[in-house]
Amino acid sequence: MTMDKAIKEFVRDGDVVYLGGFIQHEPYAAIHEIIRQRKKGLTGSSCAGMIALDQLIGAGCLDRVITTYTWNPLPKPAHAFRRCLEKGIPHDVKIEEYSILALTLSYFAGALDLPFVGTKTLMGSDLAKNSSFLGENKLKVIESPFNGEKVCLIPPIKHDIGIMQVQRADSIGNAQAWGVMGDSKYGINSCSTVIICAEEIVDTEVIKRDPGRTIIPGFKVSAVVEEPWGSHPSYVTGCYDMDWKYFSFYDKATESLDGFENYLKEWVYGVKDRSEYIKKIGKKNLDALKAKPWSGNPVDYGYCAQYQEDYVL
Amino acid sequence: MTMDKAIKEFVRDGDVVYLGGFIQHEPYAAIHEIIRQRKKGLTGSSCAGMIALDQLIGAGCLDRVITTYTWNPLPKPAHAFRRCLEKGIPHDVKIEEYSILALTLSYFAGALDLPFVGTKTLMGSDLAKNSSFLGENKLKVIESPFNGEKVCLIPPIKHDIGIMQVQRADSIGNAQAWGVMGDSKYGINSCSTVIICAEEIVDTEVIKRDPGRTIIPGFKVSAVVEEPWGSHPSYVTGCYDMDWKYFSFYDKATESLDGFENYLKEWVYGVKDRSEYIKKIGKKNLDALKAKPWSGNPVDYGYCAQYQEDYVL
Amino acid sequence: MKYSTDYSSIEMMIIAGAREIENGQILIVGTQWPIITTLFAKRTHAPDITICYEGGVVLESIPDRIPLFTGDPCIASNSVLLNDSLDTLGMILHAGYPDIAFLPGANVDRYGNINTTCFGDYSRPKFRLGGSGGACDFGSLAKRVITMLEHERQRFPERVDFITTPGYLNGLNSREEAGLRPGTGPGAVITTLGIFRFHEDTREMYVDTYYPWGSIEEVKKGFQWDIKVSKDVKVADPPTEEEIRILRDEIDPFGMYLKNNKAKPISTL
Amino acid sequence: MKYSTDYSSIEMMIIAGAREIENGQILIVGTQWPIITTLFAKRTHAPDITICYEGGVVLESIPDRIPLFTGDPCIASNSVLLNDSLDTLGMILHAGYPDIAFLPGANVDRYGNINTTCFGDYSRPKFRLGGSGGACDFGSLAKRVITMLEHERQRFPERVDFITTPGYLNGLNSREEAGLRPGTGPGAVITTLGIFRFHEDTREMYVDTYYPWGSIEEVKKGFQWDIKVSKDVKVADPPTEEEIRILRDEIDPFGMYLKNNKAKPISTL
Repeated sequence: MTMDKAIKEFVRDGDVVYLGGFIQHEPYAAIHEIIRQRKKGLTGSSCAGMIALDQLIGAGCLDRVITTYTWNPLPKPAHAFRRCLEKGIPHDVKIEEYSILALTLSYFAGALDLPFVGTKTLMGSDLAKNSSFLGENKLKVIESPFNGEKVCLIPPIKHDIGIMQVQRADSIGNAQAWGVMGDSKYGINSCSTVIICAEEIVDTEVIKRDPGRTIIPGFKVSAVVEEPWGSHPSYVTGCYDMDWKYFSFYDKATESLDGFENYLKEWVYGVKDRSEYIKKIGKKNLDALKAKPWSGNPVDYGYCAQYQEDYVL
Repeated sequence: MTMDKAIKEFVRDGDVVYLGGFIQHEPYAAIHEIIRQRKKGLTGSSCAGMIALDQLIGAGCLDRVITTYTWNPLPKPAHAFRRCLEKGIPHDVKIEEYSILALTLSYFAGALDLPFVGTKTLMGSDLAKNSSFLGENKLKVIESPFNGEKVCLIPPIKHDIGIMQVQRADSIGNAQAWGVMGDSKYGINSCSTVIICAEEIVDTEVIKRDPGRTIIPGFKVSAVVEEPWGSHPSYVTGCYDMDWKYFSFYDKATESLDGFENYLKEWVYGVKDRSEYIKKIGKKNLDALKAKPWSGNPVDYGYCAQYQEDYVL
Repeated sequence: MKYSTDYSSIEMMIIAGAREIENGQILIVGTQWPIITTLFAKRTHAPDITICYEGGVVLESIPDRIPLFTGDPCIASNSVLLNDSLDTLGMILHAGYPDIAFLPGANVDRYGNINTTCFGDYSRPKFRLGGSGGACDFGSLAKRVITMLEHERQRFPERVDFITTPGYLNGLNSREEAGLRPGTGPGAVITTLGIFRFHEDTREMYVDTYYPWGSIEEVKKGFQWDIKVSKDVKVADPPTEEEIRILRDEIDPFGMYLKNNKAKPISTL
Repeated sequence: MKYSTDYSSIEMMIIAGAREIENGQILIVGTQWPIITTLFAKRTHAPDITICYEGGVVLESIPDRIPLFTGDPCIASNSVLLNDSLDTLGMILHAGYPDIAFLPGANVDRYGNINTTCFGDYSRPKFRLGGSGGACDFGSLAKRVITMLEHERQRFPERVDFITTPGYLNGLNSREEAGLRPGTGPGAVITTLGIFRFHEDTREMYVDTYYPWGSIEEVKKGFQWDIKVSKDVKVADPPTEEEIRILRDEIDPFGMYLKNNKAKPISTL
């Protein structure tokens, strides 16, 4: 499926959208398409990304944010995020903040549809004391019925739609990813509808040669989009590195509101799709980011295949 | 380390022992050594094994059992397990039973040291109503403070020692396993002390070529024992299949109490170590069980390695 | 399409089970009869079903040989996802994806509760069985549980000695009152005598369908209580010759599941 | 062994941080100064430490190039475990394994509470920072938290505007009363002026050590409250020439962490 069609068909105004990827695997190609299609009123949920939420906030697509951290990785501020929270530009968004472990446990609870998970993190922090749109449903601190000690209950966050970049997927959506996975496996499994953006669409036989690598089964996936370089300017292990120059450019370009608008005009609205964006980055720059191979000994899933005459019911 | 030394040094009478492996990866070599060393008063915890608990119960090593299922896979009864629970032979053991998901969540809670995990499984079952040595600490059904619905709280089970067979490990204990993993990753990470039995000890460089495959980091592991065929008569994906003939033999051999004692005499007490056991199985039988290769495309963990001049703090 | 006249009651049960499956469904599948039933469905009218097993297995194709149990080594090289129990029992079953959960059963009672734990008193049983495995999770969580077992009267007590796998407990709303989710629970029990379903209010099992060679009287004798009979009770179509051929020659060519049952053709029942 | 006379206050901070580490320890490590500090320790006196990062990374060796942050692509091909955050923040940190958690900090207060969220009112901040990431988990769960940051007076208010990462909250037993585990919490704050620890009863930060070129008066001026000074206050040993060489030439040869700080040698402070 094309990205254009996948976003049009599956992302509806007002949806709670999980943005997968823990720095790597962030779906920037999909995010730009969401901005191009001027989606509105979304809740963006991203555990530990970089400028994904920044761009969606600045473009006015989000009304609510769920996150643990939003910053340019340089480390420089995410300017649109700052402008929004400090000054309400382009409009106020409500923010619900967690620690990485707490939010990952929330995604975990969402992926399994558990009522909640009890944890010892987060208590004492002002992250636990402050809640916005989730209100009383953000968390509860109770006394353990086992031993009376205080326990922080983290309920699931339900996502209408999840989007994530992966190294490879087959055409029915069985998706394989590796590297720094962070919250991604649980996050992407907590979504009612899933769009998988893959560096490469492979035959199901490739998936079946290493089924332990599959992070989500195909039947949970509604669309598979082949989108090489889809995580640029972030990275995908074994494919390409972070583009620090681009982050540096983004930092300077978006420091002012005008600059941010011009960035969108040039790099998002001004390109038709990801292939134009990639062309704009340029072959020389991309070549410099390409990963050098570091591949492992393949593991073996074999069995002996003989007829087992001693097994008869 | 040798198995003899590992069991002597790390398994103490009275310990709560996690037996890893979900059918495959069961540590039969270690179990036989525990029996040979006549360990006593152990609590055996195994989510979904086959005759591991049966042998330990019959040999008198266990006082308590935590499990979801114990049976010969043929499917024939695990005779020592039956004799014990029906007739108290060789002595009564207390049993604490769960479903696979509930026990896996308990191991998960143990691996993270969470106070508990809330779930919708198990309620209504007599597994939830009956408790033995864990008493009130087996589980609690409470009303959710979020929405009032009934929730089953599963607290962690803490294991003094965990033992599991894996495909490969390095000498400092970084262990890699693949296949039907069941509860094993969480179970083995819930143990204070860990013995890893590996089909093969590999260089750390092999581990580093596919670090996503590591199920437990070396610093949690106290001993690594190289023990090829260590899961026989069960199987290890990519290494060897189940030995159905042996299970059939075990079924017939252990149906009577005398038969069980004779089995131990011949196959456990009667052999010095695993290599003698393996010799006793015989090369022809082993050859027939060897897995035929089915290896995957190796995945790539590469990065571009260039100096990133735009990153200066 | 020609109906077979040479099939066993086990084969009828398998085919009746397979007919419950619609193409494209997500199934979570227990060991024994459920394995062969779901693979047969995948080979015939439901090629796009997804088959999940409790140890962390998702299959989209039929393994090279029929799995001997749900952790059979032959599964590894045929699955599209192979990992932890939390992947299937957690992120698929607890998350509510399966359309049907297929279970074997040792004992099933009036409200569809299943016992695979023990006969007699739990603390000192007369006969101790293996235990739950994942069965209790299937029964606790799945939208529609189908249990498959050979029909012998002693397997159908009015009340099981031990509820390993919750059905409708004591009927009416007792399942929901115990904390289990509304919209879950037993959908059918399929045996070598017929298909039994559950009344939507009382949640009591009733005779829905019996097999071509059978009778209502014979079916009723298979239960230790006076089981109700649907006023629209049906007679199942026999398997076709082609279905029996596929089942015997393609799904279980070595007779690992069927060898002991081929000896009892329907003509002799 | 010869002491260096040409090092920066940042380099002193890094080396002071590294001295807190004993060989063989398990560390969970945040971004920025903690990265270079722990790799330096591993390269020098503590080769057998294990370094864990929040995204799911366990390192037993020094990467080919210094990671630019804890998710740097260069980590993947050097780790011995690489997977989920639940592997490190869960099965390592929440499980209680790390001997030390190393954190960067924007603001630190009298009781070691850290703010990396915002200055001013949370609902409409004057300056909005990135947020917690895993920092709150480090601070909530670790046995001994060490925070490293450049010492500027505005970074050390008596009370932070927002507690992103809990230290000892309001001192005394308030941390335990909030539900955090006994035996966890801040162990030291290490800055470009000195090393600050916490009183075991009041849990208030005090001056433990200052650096060779400094003075107690200068250190005290770095805080917005009247910080107490240990009666056994110590002066740190300077780095050795060999330590500075390793730090500059082997750990950070391209000056990614140190380039901007080499310009301020200690002789000019």
